[in-house]
Amino acid sequence: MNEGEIIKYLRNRFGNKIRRTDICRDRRFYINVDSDCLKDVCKVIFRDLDARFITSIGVDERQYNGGFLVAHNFAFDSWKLLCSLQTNVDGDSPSVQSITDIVPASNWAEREFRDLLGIEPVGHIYPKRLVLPDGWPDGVYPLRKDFPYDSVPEGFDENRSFKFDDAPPGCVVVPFGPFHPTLDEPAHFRLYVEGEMVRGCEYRGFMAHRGIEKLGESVLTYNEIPMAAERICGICGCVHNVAYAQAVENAVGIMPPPRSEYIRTIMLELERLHSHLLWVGLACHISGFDTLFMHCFRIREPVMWIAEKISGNRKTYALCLIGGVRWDITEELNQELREVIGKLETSWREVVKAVEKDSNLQKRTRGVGIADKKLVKESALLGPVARAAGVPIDSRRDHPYAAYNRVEFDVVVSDFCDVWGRLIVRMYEVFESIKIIRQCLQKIEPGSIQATITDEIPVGRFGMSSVEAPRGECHHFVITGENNRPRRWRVRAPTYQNLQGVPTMIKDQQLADMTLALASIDPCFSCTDRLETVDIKTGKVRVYSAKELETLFLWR
Amino acid sequence: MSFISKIRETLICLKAGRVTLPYPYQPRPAPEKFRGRPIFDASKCIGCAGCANNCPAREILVLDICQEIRILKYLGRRCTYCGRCADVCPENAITMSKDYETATNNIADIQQKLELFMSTCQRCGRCFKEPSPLEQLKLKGYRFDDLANERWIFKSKSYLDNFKVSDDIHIELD
Amino acid sequence: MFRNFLLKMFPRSLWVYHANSGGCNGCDIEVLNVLTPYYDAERFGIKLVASPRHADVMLCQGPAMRSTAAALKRAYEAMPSPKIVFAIGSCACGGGIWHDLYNVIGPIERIVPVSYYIPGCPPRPEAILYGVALAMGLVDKKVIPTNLKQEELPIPRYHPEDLIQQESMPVYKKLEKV
Amino acid sequence: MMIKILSALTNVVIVLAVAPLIEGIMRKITARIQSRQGPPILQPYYDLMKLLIKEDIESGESPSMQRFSAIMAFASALTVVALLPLGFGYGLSSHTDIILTIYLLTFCGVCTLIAGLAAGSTYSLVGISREMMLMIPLEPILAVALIIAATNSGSFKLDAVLNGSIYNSPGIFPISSIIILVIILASFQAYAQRVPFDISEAETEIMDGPLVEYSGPKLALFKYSRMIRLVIYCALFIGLFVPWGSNLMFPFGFLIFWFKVLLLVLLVTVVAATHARYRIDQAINYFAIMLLVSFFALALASIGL
Amino acid sequence: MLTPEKSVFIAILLCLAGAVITAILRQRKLCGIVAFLITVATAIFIYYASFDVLINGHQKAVTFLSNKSLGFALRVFVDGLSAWFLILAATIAIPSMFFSIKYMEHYEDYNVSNYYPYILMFLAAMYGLLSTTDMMWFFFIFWQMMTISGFFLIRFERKNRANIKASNKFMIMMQIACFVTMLGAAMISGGEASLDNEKLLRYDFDAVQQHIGSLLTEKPTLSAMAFLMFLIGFGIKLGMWPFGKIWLPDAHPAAPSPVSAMLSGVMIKTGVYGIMRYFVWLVPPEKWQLFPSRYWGLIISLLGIITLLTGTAQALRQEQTKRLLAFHSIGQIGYILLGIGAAIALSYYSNPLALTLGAVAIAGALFHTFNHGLFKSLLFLNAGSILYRTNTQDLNKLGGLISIMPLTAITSFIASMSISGVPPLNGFASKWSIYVGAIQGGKFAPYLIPLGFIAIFTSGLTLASFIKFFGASFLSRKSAFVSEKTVKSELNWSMLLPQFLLAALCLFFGIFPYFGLVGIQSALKNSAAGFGNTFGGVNLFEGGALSGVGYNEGSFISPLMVVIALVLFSLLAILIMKLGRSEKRASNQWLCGYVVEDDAARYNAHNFYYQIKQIFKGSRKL
Repeated sequence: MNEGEIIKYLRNRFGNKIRRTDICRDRRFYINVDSDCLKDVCKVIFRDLDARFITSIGVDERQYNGGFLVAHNFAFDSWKLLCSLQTNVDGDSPSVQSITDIVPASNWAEREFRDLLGIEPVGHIYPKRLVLPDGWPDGVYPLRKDFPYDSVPEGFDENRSFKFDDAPPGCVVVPFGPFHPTLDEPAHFRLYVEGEMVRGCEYRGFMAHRGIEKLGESVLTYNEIPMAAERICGICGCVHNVAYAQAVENAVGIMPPPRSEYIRTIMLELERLHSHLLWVGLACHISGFDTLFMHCFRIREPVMWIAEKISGNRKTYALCLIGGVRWDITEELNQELREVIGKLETSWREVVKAVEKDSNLQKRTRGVGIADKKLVKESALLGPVARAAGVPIDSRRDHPYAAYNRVEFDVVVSDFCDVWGRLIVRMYEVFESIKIIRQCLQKIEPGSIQATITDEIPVGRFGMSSVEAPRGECHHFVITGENNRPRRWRVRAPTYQNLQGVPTMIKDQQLADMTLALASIDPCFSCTDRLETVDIKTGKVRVYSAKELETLFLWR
Repeated sequence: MSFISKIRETLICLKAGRVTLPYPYQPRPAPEKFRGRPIFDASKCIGCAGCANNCPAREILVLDICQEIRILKYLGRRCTYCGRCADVCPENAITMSKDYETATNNIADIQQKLELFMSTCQRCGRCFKEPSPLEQLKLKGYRFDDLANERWIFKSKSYLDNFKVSDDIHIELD
Repeated sequence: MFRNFLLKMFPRSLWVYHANSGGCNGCDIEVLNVLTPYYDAERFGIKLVASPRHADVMLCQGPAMRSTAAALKRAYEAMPSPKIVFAIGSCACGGGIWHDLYNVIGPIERIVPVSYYIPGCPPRPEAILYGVALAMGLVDKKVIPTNLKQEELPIPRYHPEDLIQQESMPVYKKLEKV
Repeated sequence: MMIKILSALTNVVIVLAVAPLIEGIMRKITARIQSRQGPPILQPYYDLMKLLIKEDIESGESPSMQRFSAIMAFASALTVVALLPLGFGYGLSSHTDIILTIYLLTFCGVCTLIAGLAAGSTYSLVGISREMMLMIPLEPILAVALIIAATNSGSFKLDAVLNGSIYNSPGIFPISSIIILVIILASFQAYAQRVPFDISEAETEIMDGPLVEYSGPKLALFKYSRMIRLVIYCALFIGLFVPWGSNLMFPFGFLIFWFKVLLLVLLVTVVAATHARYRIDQAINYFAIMLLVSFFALALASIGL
Repeated sequence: MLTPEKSVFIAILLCLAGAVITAILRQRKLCGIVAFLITVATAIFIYYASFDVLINGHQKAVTFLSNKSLGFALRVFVDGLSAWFLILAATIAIPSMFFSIKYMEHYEDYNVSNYYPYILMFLAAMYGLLSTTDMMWFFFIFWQMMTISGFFLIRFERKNRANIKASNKFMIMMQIACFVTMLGAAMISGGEASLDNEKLLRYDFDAVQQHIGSLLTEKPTLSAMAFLMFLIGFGIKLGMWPFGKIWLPDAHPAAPSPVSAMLSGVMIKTGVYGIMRYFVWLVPPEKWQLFPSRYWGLIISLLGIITLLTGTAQALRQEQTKRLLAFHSIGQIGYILLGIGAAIALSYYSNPLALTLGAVAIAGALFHTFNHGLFKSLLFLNAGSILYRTNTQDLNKLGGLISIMPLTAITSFIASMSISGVPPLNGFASKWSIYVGAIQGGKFAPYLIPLGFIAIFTSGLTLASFIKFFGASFLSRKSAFVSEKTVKSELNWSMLLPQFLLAALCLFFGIFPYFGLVGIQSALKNSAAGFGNTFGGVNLFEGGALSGVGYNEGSFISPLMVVIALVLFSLLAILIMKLGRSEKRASNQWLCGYVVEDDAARYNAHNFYYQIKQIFKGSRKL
């Protein structure tokens, strides 16, 4: 099906409850529906049309039309479409039907707009505070336009503590984080442990919620946001950088020059290289295998050096501006990059050969952190986690951007469903990245690296962009706005979805496996930039009936 | 066979040899394009505040202490080293140096203060703003224009009074 | 007597604890990088430890956040003295891009006393090594604050009546407007 | 008697001096395997000295119990050293027997357990639970080795047992001795508390386990006693299985002994560097099998094979 | 002249008189003091009698009552073996009774007239059982005295249904044991006899002894059956596998703590006494070759090992203080049985070395009996103290008690380490003898080596379980339950004193096992005829403190040397600690920063040793 057919299908079923549809180029379309049929449309899209849930967005549009906008974004991976299902919400007592019983994956996203914008998801299965810090007073919503970005509300109470659920009987709570050697970032897991077995957990994360979206909507300008976006996550910064730039370009139809697209692709793949090498190293470190950790970092270091040579910094490349890139890859750099990835390929192949057969490592990773296809669908898991479960989703192929439609590569899939599978997927994706970089270096076209933008950026346009980060699809949603800055900029990092699958993955696993399972999604809590509690008491996932979901798949 | 793969791994280890760099004992220069500490050249600066306007971290502070004297202060402490200031500077007064050895025990050490002499517009009496082709984005909404957002530049004085960390923009009128 | 001798050993064996109070991860990775073969901080006796109880040095990354301020303070208090705090990266040194956002308190020095600052976003591993070497007394500090002043041009002031004389310094009296 | 006590004290002094050096060598070798320069070889001494001036943080219900366990961990390790033949002399080994040695070594472990319990942190309790679970099979495996040697030598006395008598079985070929040699080698990492069997300290999971709450001099004592225990297990291994040469004249026997220790340490380090940590259930299953095999070896030994 | 027999008889009468007095008296405290004084008085008589026997050798049995037609004779005889057990009984009884005075105060709902009379009767019954030679009627009387008083003591807290159930179980099992033992006696009795001009009745021990030789040759099956009956009867009493689990773990926790101490410390030891008396002392040395000692040794030591393993493995799963201790009573009995079994097995071999090792083993068994009495009753008193302070037996609810009752914690630590066999405490001293006996004995009976090894392995399990017991109750973190419900004060001195007495004895016999073994040596030497006496002929001290096997072949440990070394090196450790002059600072626990001292985050007893418990899951059925 294409966009038109989907819209026709929906119109047939819902008639004029579908208020408005927009089909944009780049295979994106927007549907505005009546708020009372939002849930049903979601059900059709998610269950009948088998779309993948991306994220939910709340927008404060009161100063324009007196209400809020709620959008649920979906992706039709097999038809290469991105869809945003939107509904207008009343401005005085904003509430919207919760879709968590149909789409469990929307749990956090809905709680997030509940926290930040005060739009109440009616019927949410676990409406607990997610993003804001413990001491934040109720009824203050920082993402509303009337909230000054730099103020601390009256009634902020530093000593207020979070109300956790009670531990299941017979279990002891093992606090895990925010400062824990496995977690490089602050997030708190309250593990319910019986002896050594993790029986469940409650997550209180979003401690790295810095309010980047608010910053982008109220302070920074279009061309400053890339620098902030890059710092959403220090490892996959370039992904956010590119995703943001593409979202804005998508909204207003700016075409970056081809050379800049190749450069973006190269830098994204370089980042994937260093991120995957880093992850393999960290996974080894967590399982106590420090030597491989050291060697992964040794092999990775030249990537950092060449990135530094190209962009001027090892990690934060500060690559994109709207309509282009800032750093060019000259002929010498091109040569040097070829050498670096050539060497990397040889040494990595040795490591992969050794590790593949390492039964010691397999013992620690096989059967750990199981995420099967059902969980992938229900929690909308992404990236290597999904691919290790045999679900071949990859935004680079499904929603091509930059120069990815001009290069050839394979989507690495494994069906181990466990940490070992994710290890394998990541190890082999390194070779795919090398392949892509080689092709790009060869095909790179001469020309400008920055499009000339002559007009102002128009107001009120929607833009979506999905970029495949090393750890999964990273989604940016932009509504352009006045004052040279977007009206709404929503980031959905892959960890945001993947983390929601972790409680199921670690249930009934050993404490020692918990760290590995958690690490296997390559969590980047700063990526989520917001927070929430999850608790999985039962691990069985059944699809279909919402009732069953409520009882079986308890997203408390 | 685990044993063989262990031997393989050991071989990888030994093959690599010792790679540790002798860094602190021998200097290790940064590459050409490296974006290190921005260096402000007072002799070139025209005080357009383009850098302040484009700094994502909003850490280049501008304060007009009197009509003729504009103080431009680079704090350094929250600099993201993105190099946008150098990009937009019409006079190339800012260069991203290759200096990264900026560790210090006093954060005030990395700040730079420029006292600029501004010519005065005959008509309104305010500082003369150089109309510069800051970038290709021809958009309105520079912070400087939008009164509500002028704070980065002109809120400075109150900012300085309220802020607990006094060295943020402690401007001495010497 | 013994204590003085032992105190001299302190910089030779710094066990670091690394606390990210809400940063973006970049500095974390660079700190890890410092321990890896190319930079190998262990040759200075630096070891990453898991518990703040064992630590001599806390490497702080990320700004002080409202959600983690208490935890960061606890971590600092959990460390036995003598203890050193390193603020690594722009966020820890100055609060970063988000230094004034609603959930950010600002630089970590508002929560814990910082002994050494390593600016950078993220700092290169070399920069971190440099900071460590600085703390150990192996290298000297290179940065000093710079104050540059353009030469005053002899252009007549247009509104001399608005100027007040203050200790031989002309000050524009509408200063409070700015 | 006087000479015995003197030689025991000399052993203690030598071990006190050398144990951190061995740790330093291990760290250096590890660094070399990891392509790094590594810390100076004297680093463990610096570490220990530094720990002595650090603040002594007392958390939990019973600081005195924490102090007691730290002191006892150190003292009991040294007591074992005084009882063992360590190259320089036989020490007091003729005044002790294998059962006492096994139990004293257990006591060293118990001190760590008490330390973890006294700290009362959730992580330390997880850690001591793991450590205890590992001790349950480990000490008996060592006991089997010593008992086989004892049955073969006909005496329980340590000097008789640690003399290569493990191979003097009445049968033609010492099958049981060879089996137990393999088993002890295969579990030596656990005695040395190194990867893949350092589960009780698993830094990335439970943050050094039992010692998570310890700082300052107490931590120094624990670290020191851990280094000493490594030497003890090396000495026991060497005494049991490769005693040859240690009896030579003063400098030679002494040097040969420490050379063997170094070789063993090299082996431990290489294995530690190339393995991932096992999970506690995997480790327990592993040692349960080891224990069964060693039981089989013991049964063989009891019928004279 | 007060003969030992007479003084024991006086002690029994005193106890019974005390029972009557305490039944009349109403005041709680007065009752306690009277009972205690009477216990001390009886203990003086018992000590007099026992030490008289141990030092001067045994005298003749004294008959107090006799009825020939019924075969009914109260013939009291104290030899070395009895003396050793009597010393144990008196030594445990004194602190238990002293502890009771204060402890009983917290049973506000219950009348002490259901307590002191019974406990004194219980004591009298044990004295009687340990000194009577009548295998039938007086055995029956004393046994029933003990059972009935025990029954009432166990159901003391009768408002709790579980306790009533436990006491009923106890009653039934004891009646079965009584019946089985008497059946055995009936099977083995060979008619009347005379000894030194004294007419012995049919069921008298000495009479049986005189006839046993012919019985063994003529009716080997019947005698084997009889011995089996004894084994079962006393096995039920001492909690041997498979009987122990049925009543022991229920009965011990149900009774008030001082009674648990007596039950575990002394009462089940009468079973040990019975087994020793009938298996080792019944068959005279000259007829020993007729006794299938090889097989009985194998059976007893095997049963011992099974008891040991199952008891300890199940103890590992327990989360109730006294229930855990009760299972360990079963476990520790296993050691004693192993010692006895090894001794019997080794006695088959005529080699002097085997005999010596047998002597070492039986000395170990006797020593362990005594030591187990010391530390186990101490542990029960500790558990009682915890119960008294916190009103709970649930280890999961406890934690951090050391800051409330540090002195109790010290005694509990000593007891826990002692039962786990940590040197230099008495548990190690006695276990050591059993190991040496068993493993060295493997030269003659090879199966003893693996059995000894299993015993070593099990001591690891014991250690694990006591690390849990001590750690979860006294160390760990203070639970909300404890800090809410517990008055922050140490116990009354009158409850501490008995614990310290027992702890001091644990330490003393650990550091100077010599004194214990000297006592055992003379107990063996001065015991009446029987093979045990032959063991007594072996010098346990030849060549060194404990070397019974000749200097070059045996073992030698010197706990004193270990203690000196430990103290010396501790001083060194303290010196090292002081070297840096580091300051001390109190702080909260580090729980990753976010949560502070969360009660839910307390790792409680339930969670310990999850994996090992999984492995021993099956042991529940054993």
